[in-house]
Order: sequence, then C-alpha cells, then structure tokens
Amino acid sequence: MEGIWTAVAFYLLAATIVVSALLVVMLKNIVHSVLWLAVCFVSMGGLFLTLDADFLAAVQVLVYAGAVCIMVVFGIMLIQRGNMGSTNLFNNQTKAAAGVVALVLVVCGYLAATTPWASPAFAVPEKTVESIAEIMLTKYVIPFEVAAILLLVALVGAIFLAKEVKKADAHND
Amino acid sequence: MLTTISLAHYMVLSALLFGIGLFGVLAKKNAIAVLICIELMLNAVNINLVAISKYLTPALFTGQLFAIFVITVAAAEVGVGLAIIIAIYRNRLSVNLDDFDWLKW
Amino acid sequence: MVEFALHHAWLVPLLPALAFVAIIFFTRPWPMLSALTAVAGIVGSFIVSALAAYGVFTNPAFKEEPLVYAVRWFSMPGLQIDVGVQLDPVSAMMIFMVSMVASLIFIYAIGYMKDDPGFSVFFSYVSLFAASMLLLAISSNLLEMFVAWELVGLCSYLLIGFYSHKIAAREAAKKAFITCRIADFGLLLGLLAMQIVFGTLNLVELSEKIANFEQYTTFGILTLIAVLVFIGPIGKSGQFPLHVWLPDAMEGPTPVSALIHAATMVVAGVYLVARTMFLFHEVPGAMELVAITGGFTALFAATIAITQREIKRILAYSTVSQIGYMMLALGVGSMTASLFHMWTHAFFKALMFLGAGSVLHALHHKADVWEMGGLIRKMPLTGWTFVIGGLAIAGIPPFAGFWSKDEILAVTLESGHYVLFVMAAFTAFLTAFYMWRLIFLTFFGEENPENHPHESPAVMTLPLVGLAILSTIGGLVGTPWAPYWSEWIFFGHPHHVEPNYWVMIGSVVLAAAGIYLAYQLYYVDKAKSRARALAQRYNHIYTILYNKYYIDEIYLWFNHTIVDGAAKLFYLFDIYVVDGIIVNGLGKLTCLLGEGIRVSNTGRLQNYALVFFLGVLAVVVLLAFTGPSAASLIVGGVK
Amino acid sequence: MESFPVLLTILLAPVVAAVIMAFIPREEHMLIKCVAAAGTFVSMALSLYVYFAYDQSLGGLQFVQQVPWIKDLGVTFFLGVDGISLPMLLLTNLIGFSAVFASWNVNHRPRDFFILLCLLITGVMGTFVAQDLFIFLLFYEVVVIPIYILVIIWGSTKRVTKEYAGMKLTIYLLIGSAFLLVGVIALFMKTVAATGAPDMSFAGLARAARGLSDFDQIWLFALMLFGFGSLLSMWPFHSWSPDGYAGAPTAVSMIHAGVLKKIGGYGLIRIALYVLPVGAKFWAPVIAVLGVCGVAYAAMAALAQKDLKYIVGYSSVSHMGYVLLAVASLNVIGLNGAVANMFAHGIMAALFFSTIGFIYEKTHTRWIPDLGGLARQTPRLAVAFMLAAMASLGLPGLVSFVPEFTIFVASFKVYGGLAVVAIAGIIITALYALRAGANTLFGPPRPEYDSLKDIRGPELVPLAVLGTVLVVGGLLPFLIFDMVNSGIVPLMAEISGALKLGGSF
Repeated sequence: MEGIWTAVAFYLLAATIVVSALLVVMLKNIVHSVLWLAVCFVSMGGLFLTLDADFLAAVQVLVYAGAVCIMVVFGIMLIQRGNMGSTNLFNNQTKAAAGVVALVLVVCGYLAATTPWASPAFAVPEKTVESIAEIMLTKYVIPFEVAAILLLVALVGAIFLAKEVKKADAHND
Repeated sequence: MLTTISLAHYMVLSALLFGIGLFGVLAKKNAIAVLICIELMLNAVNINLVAISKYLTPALFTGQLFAIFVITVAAAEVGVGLAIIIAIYRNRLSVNLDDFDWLKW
Repeated sequence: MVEFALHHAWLVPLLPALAFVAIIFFTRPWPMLSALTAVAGIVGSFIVSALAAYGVFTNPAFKEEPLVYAVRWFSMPGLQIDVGVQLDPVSAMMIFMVSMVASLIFIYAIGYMKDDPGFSVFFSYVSLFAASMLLLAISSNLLEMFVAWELVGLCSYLLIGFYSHKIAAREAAKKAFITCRIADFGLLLGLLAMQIVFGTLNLVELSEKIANFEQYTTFGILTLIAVLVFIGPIGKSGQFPLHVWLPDAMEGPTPVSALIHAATMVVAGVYLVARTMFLFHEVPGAMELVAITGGFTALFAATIAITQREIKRILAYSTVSQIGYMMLALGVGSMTASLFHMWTHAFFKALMFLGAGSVLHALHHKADVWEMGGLIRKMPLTGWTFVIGGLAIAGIPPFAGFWSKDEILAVTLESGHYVLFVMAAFTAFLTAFYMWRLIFLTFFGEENPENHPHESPAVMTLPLVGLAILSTIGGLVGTPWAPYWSEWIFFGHPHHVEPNYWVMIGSVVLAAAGIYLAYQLYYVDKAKSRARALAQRYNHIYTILYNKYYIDEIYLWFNHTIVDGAAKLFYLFDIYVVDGIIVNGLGKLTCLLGEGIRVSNTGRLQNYALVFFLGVLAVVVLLAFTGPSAASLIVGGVK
Repeated sequence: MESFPVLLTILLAPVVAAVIMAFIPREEHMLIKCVAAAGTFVSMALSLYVYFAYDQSLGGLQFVQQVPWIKDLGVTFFLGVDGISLPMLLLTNLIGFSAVFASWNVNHRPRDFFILLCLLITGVMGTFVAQDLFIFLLFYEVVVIPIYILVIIWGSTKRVTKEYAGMKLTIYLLIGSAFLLVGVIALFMKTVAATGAPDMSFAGLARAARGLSDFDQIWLFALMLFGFGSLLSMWPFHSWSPDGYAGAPTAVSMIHAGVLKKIGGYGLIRIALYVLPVGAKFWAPVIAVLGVCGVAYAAMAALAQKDLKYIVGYSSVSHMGYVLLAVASLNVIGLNGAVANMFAHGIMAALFFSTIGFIYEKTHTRWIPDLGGLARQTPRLAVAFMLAAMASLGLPGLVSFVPEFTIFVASFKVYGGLAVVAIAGIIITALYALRAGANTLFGPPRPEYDSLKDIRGPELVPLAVLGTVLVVGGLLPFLIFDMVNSGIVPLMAEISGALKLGGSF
C-alpha cells in the first residue's frame, strides 16, 4: 500500500519537476524562469523524501530554493533592465541542440531502462542525518573541509569579480 | 510495474531533467539562463546519486554525501558564475552569449 | 746533363708553372721582374726540353720503348689515375717545339706588351699557358692530358679576354671556352668510356689493350669511343663545325694569338689524335671521319680567308685551314706528315702572327689590310720576315711549309683519297692566294698617307728573325731525300714516302699560280679595280664568304633563341609549376584547409559544448554498445 | 693524446665562443667578431689536426667518445669520425671559419648574429661527428632554428621576401626531417622488435636491419630518401634552395649551401644506404633519374637567372644531382665521388656565396644587368669569383674536377645514357658560370663603381682559406680521396652482400 503512495508521490513530483524544468527553459522572461526553477527545486526536495533522504531534502530546499534562486534573482536585478519580456531567448543552434539532446535522451533512456539493476537488499536506515554525519566527519572529513574552503574561496572570488574595479573604470572613461 | 517505483524510474527522470538542462545550456542566449540550466543538470545528477544510494547501497550513504558535496559546489559555482557574468556585463553591457566569441582568436 | 733532363722532364711544365706562381704572388708589382721571371721559366723549360729531346733523338731505343715515370694522383678500388711523364720522340719533339716557339713569343711580348697596365698579369697567364701546353705534351695519362687540355682552354680564355673591359674580348673569350667545352664533353665521354672499358687511361697500357680490343669490347663501341675522342680535337683545333671561336680569339693580345694559333692550343687537338693514334688506327671509320673533317675544314676555312679584311682574322682562318691539313694527314694514316706539318706550321705561323703584331703595333691597332700598304719600306725587317712566312705557308721550296705540305699531299694521294687530294691541292692554291693577297696589300703597293709606321724594337724583331730562319730551314729535317723526320716520328713502323715528283711539281705550280693571281689582282692593279669587280660580280658568294657562311649567326641564334628560350622555359616551369603549383600550392592548400576549418571555430562556447556533447555521446555509445576492446582501440591507451 | 676529447672540443669551441659573446657588451663589435673567429678557428685547426692524424690504414671510427645516455632507447652520446665524416667535418669548419670573416661587415646586431652563427656551425658539425642516430637528429634540429632567425633578421628581400625565404627554408627542412623522423622511428621499432635490444648507433642499426624484410627496407628507405633528398635539394624538392639562398645572409648561404645541404648526402650514404642497402638498391634507379633531372633542369634554370645568388642556388641544385647520381651508382667509385664532390662543392659554393656577398655589400645589387666591369675596380674579388666559377664548371686543377670525373666513371658504367645527360650538364654549367662571370666582372667598367674598395684585410680570409683548399684539393686529389676511400671501402664491404642478394622485387 505504501508503494502506491510512493508511486503517486513520485509521479506527481516527477511531473512537476519535468514541467517546471521545461518552463524554466522555454519561458521568455528570465524572471519567470527563475521562479519556475524554484518550483523545480522544491519538488526535487520532495523527490528526495521519496528516496528516504530527508536531510538532503532539507538541504535542497535551503540551498537551492532558498539561496541559489535568490542569488540568481539578484544577479538578474543587477544585470537586466528595461523590458523583461524577451530576456530569455533561444539562440540559432536550437534545433541542433534539440537533436543532440534527443540523442542523449534516447541513449540514456535506453541504457537506464535496459540495465538490469540489482534490487536493494534492505531498507535505508532511519537515522539518515546521524549516518551522514558519521561518514562526513570521519571518512570524508578532508573533502568536507575542502568544500568549506572552496565555499570561502568562491565567496571571496565572487566578491572580487563582482566588485567594481575603480581603476579600470577610470581608465575606460 | 508502474506502481513499484524502481531505480530505472529515477534514472529516466534524471535523464529527462538532464536533457532539459542540457538543452537550455546549449540553446539559451542569456548567460544567466545557461547558469540556471546548469543547475538543472546538477540536480539531475543529484537525483541519480541519491537514487543509487537508496537502491544499491542503502547503508553506505556515500551517494547522499556526494549529493551534498555537489550542492555545495553548485552553490559556489552559482556565486562565482554570477559574479563573472556581472563582471562581463559591466565590460560589455551584454549577457547575450552570442556576443561572446572571443575564443575565436 | 742529358740524363738529368731525361729523368727530370717534369721540370718542363713545372718551370713555367712556378713562374706563374711567382708572378702572381710575388713579382706582380714589378713588371720587368715579372717578364724576366716568365722568360726565365720558359727558357729554362726550353733548355731542359732541348736536352731531353737530344737525349731522345740520339737513342733509338726510345722509338720502341718510351720513358715513362709516374706518381699516383688518386686511386680507389677500380680506378687509379697516375700522373707522370712519357718521353718518346713525339713528345720530345712537341716539348722542344712548344718551348722554343713559346720562348721566342715571350721575348717578343716584352716589347709588344710594354706599357700595358696588365703587363705582369699577362706574363703570369702566358706562363701558365706554356706550362699547361707542355704538360699536355708530356702527359703519360689521358686524364692528365685532359687536365692540361682544359687548363690550356682556361688560359686561352683568360688571354683572349685579356682586354676584358672590351665587350668583344669578353664575348670572344667566353665563346672560345664554351665552344671548347662542348667539344670537351665529347672527349670526356670518350675518356670515360675508355676508362670503363679498358680500366686505365694510361697511354702505354691503353695502346697495348686497344691493340687487342676484342678482349674488352666490340668494334662498334671502339668506333664510338674514337669518334667521341675526336670531338675534343674538333673543338680545340678549330675544325668545322666548332671552328667559330678561333677567329674571334684575335681579340687577345697578338703574342697570345701567336701562342694559341701557332705552336700550342690549336695543335693540341692534332697532338691528341696523334697520341691516341693506337685507338684511331683500329677503327678505319673514325680515321675517315678525321680525314674528311680535316680536308673539308682546310678548304672551307681557306675560302673564308680570301675575303677577310682584318689581318689577324685572315691568319686565323689560315690556321684553321692548316690544322685541317694536319687532320687530313692523320686521317689518311700518316702521323709523320701531320706532325711534320705541325712542326713547320708552328714556325711560320708564329712568325706571321708576330709579324702581324708588329704591324699592328706600328699602326696603333689598325687591322684592316685595305688601309695598309707599302709597309715594307718603313718596316723592312717585319716585312721581309713576313714574306718568308708567306713563302713557307704557300709551299715554295725550300721553305719549311713546302716539305710538310708536299708530304701531306703525297700521303693523301698514296692512300687513295682522291677527292680529298683534290680538295687539299685546291686549298694549297687558295692558301697561296689569300696569303699573298695579304702580303701585297699590307707590305707592297702605295703607302697609306694616314699611317706613320715605324720598325718595331729589337726585342720584337729578333724573335721574328729567329722564326724566319726556322721557317726557312725547319723543313729540311724531313725532305724526301733526307727523311730524318719519318725515321723518328711515326706510328707503328717508319713509313717513308717515296718522293712523288708530280705532286711536288704540282703543288709548287699551284702555289705559284696562287701567288701570281694575288700579284696580278693586288699588286699590278694598283687601283684593285679588278678585285673589286670580281667581288661585285660574285656578290652573293662574296657576301656569304665574307660573313663566314653565317655560321656564327646560326650559332648565335641557336644559343640565344633555343638555349636561352629553353632555359627561360625551365625557369618559368620552376617558378610557376614546381614552386608555384606544387610547393606554394601545398602551402596554399594548407592555408585553405585552415581557413575552412576555422569556420568551425566559432568562438561561441555553446557551440563547442554542442560538439563536445556529441563527442561524449559517441564515446558513451562506443563504450556501451561495443564493449571496452573496441573502445580502447579508438580512445587508446587502455590496457 | 688518445684520452683528450678532441671531437668534443671541436664541437664545443664555437659554443664556448657563443657563451663568451653573450657576456660581451653589444657595442663591442670588433671584440665579438674576434671571439667568433677565435672559436671557429680552434675548431678548424683541431679538425685539420684530426684530418691528418686520422690513421687511414686502420680505417673505421677513430677519436671515438661514447657516453651512454638513454638506456631504454639505446641512445649513447657517441662521437667518432671515419673517412666519410671527416671530410665533412673539415669542410664545415673551413666554411664556418670563412663565414665568420665573410660576415665581418655585419653591423646590425652583430652579437646576436655571431652567437647564432656559432650555434649553427656547432649543429652542423654535430651531425657529422654523431655516430648515433638519435644524436644525429638532435643536432639536425639544432641547425634549423638559428637558420630561420638568421634569415628573417639579417636576410635580404629580392624576388621573394626574406620572411618567405626563411619560412620556406625552415618548413622544407622540417618536412624533410618529419619524414625522416617517421622513418627513423619505424626503423628503430622494427629493429628493436627484431633484436630485442635497443641500439641507436649507426652500426647497431645496420646490424639489426640486416634482419628486416626486403619490403620493410624499401619503404623505410623511401622515407629516408624523401627526408635526406629534400635536404639535399633533390629534384623536384629543390625549390627552397634558390629562394632560401637568395634570402639568406651571406654566412648562412655559405654554410647552408656549403655544408648543411651535405647533411642530406651524408645521411643518405651514412645512414640510409648503410643501414638499408636493399632499399637503396631498389630505389637506386629512381635516385639516378631524379639526380639527372636535377642536374639538367637546374642547370637550365640557372641559365635564365639574372640574380647572382639565384644562379649559384640553382647551380648547387644541379651539383647535388651529381651526388645523387653517384650514390645511385652504388659502387665504390661512385660513393667516393659523391663524398668528394660534396666536399668540393661545399668549398666552391661557399667561396661563391662569400664573393657574391661582398659584391652585394659593396655595390648593393646582385642583379647582373646592373653590374659589369668589376674586374678592373675589384680585381681580388674577380679572382675569387672566377675561381669559384671555374670550380663550378669543373675545371681540372680545381677541387671539383676529380670528384666529378669519378662520378662520371661510376655512373656512366651503371647508367650509360642517363649519365650522358648529366655529363652534358658541364656544358650548361660552363655557359651560365661564364656568362655570370663575364657580365659581372668583365666588359666596360661602370663609373658608379669606381670608388669601390677591393676586398682587403679580414675580408680576404674566405678567399685565402677556401681558395687554397680549392687549388690544393684540385692539384693533389689524393688528399681527399684517400681519406674518403678509407671510409667508403669498409662501408661497401659491409653492404656489398646485401646489394648482391637483395632486390628480388
């Protein structure tokens, strides 16, 4: 019985994800795209719940829907002015891109569908957070720290890049 | 068959999402849109990671852990990417990727 | 002394060569010292060769066995070339004659070249010339001979072009060298063939091997070799059709003309054929070729000579004609007669050239005989010695030319070449005519009031006297009644021609007739109106003869049109086809390819990503559907 | 004395000079030139010593130095000379020394010029003393770079720009070496597969290559023939030669025409023929035909030239045709002639180019119609020119006659009619050489050149050095031939078996 609910949840979430992702790509207004992106991210969080990854779901919603989307919106605000109606257009290699993507889908879909996956031997343990914490802070502590440093560096780098370079400007003027 | 959600379902979903993201990356003019679509692709990967973690190695949690790392990196990437786009915009007054063909020389 | 000379005969060419080196490097700033060095070199060489010749001609053993000594020049398995000296009667006679005539010419040149800015250089060149010629004469090896042969050519080039600031001299020098070069090509081929077939170029060894040539090769090949070898003499000795350079060689200073025409360069060809007589002797066909070439050239050049106006040019054609005689004699098989004529010709032709030089010296290089006249009164010594020369070349007994020319006619008749005999006899008549035409126009008749001639200094006239004496008595060594010559200089076995009185009388009559005709036309008829009328009446023939049958023009046309045209064609082919289409074409193709491929390089990231994903897809398909082995083939490096 | 590394010293003397020059202030022109001259003089003197100290009766490699270098590839730093390489080494140093003096008047960045020149000389020398294929290729590549720089900076632009000339020269050299490299690598792989022990030395390769199949030998030889052939300006891969020489500065023309080109012929004999005799036998007719084509074709093309350097450029193509013909004859006489002719042509071409360099320097033109009558104004220059021209047309008594004669003997024997065409080249050569001489040196002197100064002082060195060799080598040919012969005979003895057995195609 629980399987059916899981299935329903999966199909609903999957549909939301695919549709919102399509909208992200298709819409002509970049702001709308970002909004649909948020929808997509949130649904993804839901999908993670169906996969027994509750901590990840939380992270997903926090980081993606909460931080990334907002950041992108700010980015758009800094850049796009005037008419937002046609800020998100296709370029002239759209058809070729569609072809490549179709090929990718065919190949990936075929491979995903035909590969004989092993079935899980047992269920996912309940205490996901503890389990993750355990390996993250023991076995993967160095990547963890590196990730932290990476974030810091990215932060500094982003600030540096986005900062207005006064001298260059003066030079340009 | 439809009712039991197997790994293949997630795989196909992930492939779909990846394809949509890829399409966006290849076909959108706006640099920010491309950035967004890259996020979609990364999410597709995350789906895979988590799904495989659940269905193949439920006890190890490495899949989930990697997903976390991916999210971290993605966040950093978005930050830096946006910063780059802003810097470019400031110099070129454009975020249209069609205008950026400096790699030609 | 004589022994020393015999065993040190290599000094003969070496002494003038040393003089050359000494002048070039040391004495050049002091003209007189240079001249003395040169004269010392050649006189020393003359003394050695005289002693050597004495040694040879007093020892009959030399008739059978030449004295040969040689050192290795270079060698490798299958090819050894020695350089050395071969003394036998022929070479002894040759070095004696060459060094004697050259000594006289050198002395004469001191006077003639006086005040010339290139005095020292001149003497260095003529020294080298003499050295090369003497080397040619005593070589024991055909390659050594070829070296000398070419060096003679080089010296003639340098000397003809001595007044190189004159375009005519420059062109004449070039012409001489290249004409001879064409001939040398044939000679070189002949030498190569001999080297390959017989494995040696040593004269003695070759003569032995060619006597039994069947062991080595066929008769056809041998004939071919002989013909090839003969091409060389055709060029060097100015035989038809390569005679064109000889008259132009007059551009050099007069002593050079004498040196080239009388004793040295042009007779080198005759000498070479004589030296390789063992080869020609085996192939009658080649002998015929030699005889016909000689006979034809003799007549041909004589006809040209009768119309020429420049004094040295007439002499030059006369030389061509006389060399023709020598070739004729060789061709009919008489080396004796041929070399005898060479011997006498050396004296009287040198005499006449030096006489002509004396005239030119006096007239400040006015060369047209029609503008001269009566010079004998002002320049008696030059004039009378020239007359002796004229008598000698015309064949009036007892002067030297008579004996040798008579012998040639006799052997030609004896060998049964009647056509050639008639040609030769007619040539004798023409020779007497044109030579005396020259003499009457130049030395007799009325004086040209524009000229202020004066006799040349003693240093010039003394050699003239010496040569005149030799021209008078030089033939007495080979009269039919005292045939010393044919006892020593022969091929195979001594061949003594019975005195043929009909031929003798006939040739004297012909010569006298020629002289008489010239006397009538150019001396008795003071206004020369009959001569002019004759020329007028036979205008066509006269023009053709005066223009030397237009052979120079034909060659010039060939050279400038065909050769240069071909060269231009080759060059254009090189620039536009080899370089243009192929080389630069490849370059252009590369550029074009680059341009083409550059289009794909849009510079747009998304475009690259598109292609990149196609690639990824390809790899995925490869890995997924064909397995790792095929993939590793393409991706590589996977083990 | 045996332990003294004399070859290494020869090799390093110019390098040391170059290093010293690098520390001299760039304004000290005279000092720089003197150092360059000293460096090359040491090399020349030592190579003369080696030439005469070499024991011909013993033969083989002497003055050997061997240091293992890359074990996995069987590479040793292997220097040594034999009768084939020694004349080439001597030639390099004679020309190198002369080239320094021929460039005595270079005043545009002389320090850079002479440093590059010294490196170039070292590179060329290295190819001749190396007895290891790897080292040979290494030195060969060392040569290319200085050449390019020298041409594009100090070259001259006439019919083609100096940039074009330098580019053409370099690209041709590189294409040639690329094919060569493919051949060498393939050869190496094949021999390693055959013997299992990597050995890059010529002798080792030759030994190992005896086991190769005929087919392998043939296609490997083809690659090497293309590589060495284009270096030797084999027709139709010759077109870099006239343009390159015309664009290059005097010293580079001298070295290039004099010795660098000879690397092609040397390699053809020392490597391709020695290692792959069966291939050589297979390709010999082709080589002969190309050689004869080169002789006749280039001589005719030279006849149509009006630029002095182009004449000599084409003439050198023509003379290299003789070398090819000689190699193709595949017998002792021919190979002797080939090596000796390379030596002779090197001396002659270097003298020719140095003379033309001086003429150009003084009159600022190489265009024959603009010249004339120089013999009056600059007699020594005229002597040098005529010496070179006469050597070029193979005048006996000068160094090139005997080699040409031996080549003719060898090729006439093997190829008959084909050789006759090549021999006829001597007529055309005479025609263009004398024409050039006549129109440049003789005729009425031109008033505009009245103030020209004849060559003197250091400028006389090329004439003195090269002219002496020209005459001495011509009068005493055994000095060269005995040496060459001592190298050729053992080489032929080693491959004669293969030459007889092979060629089943």
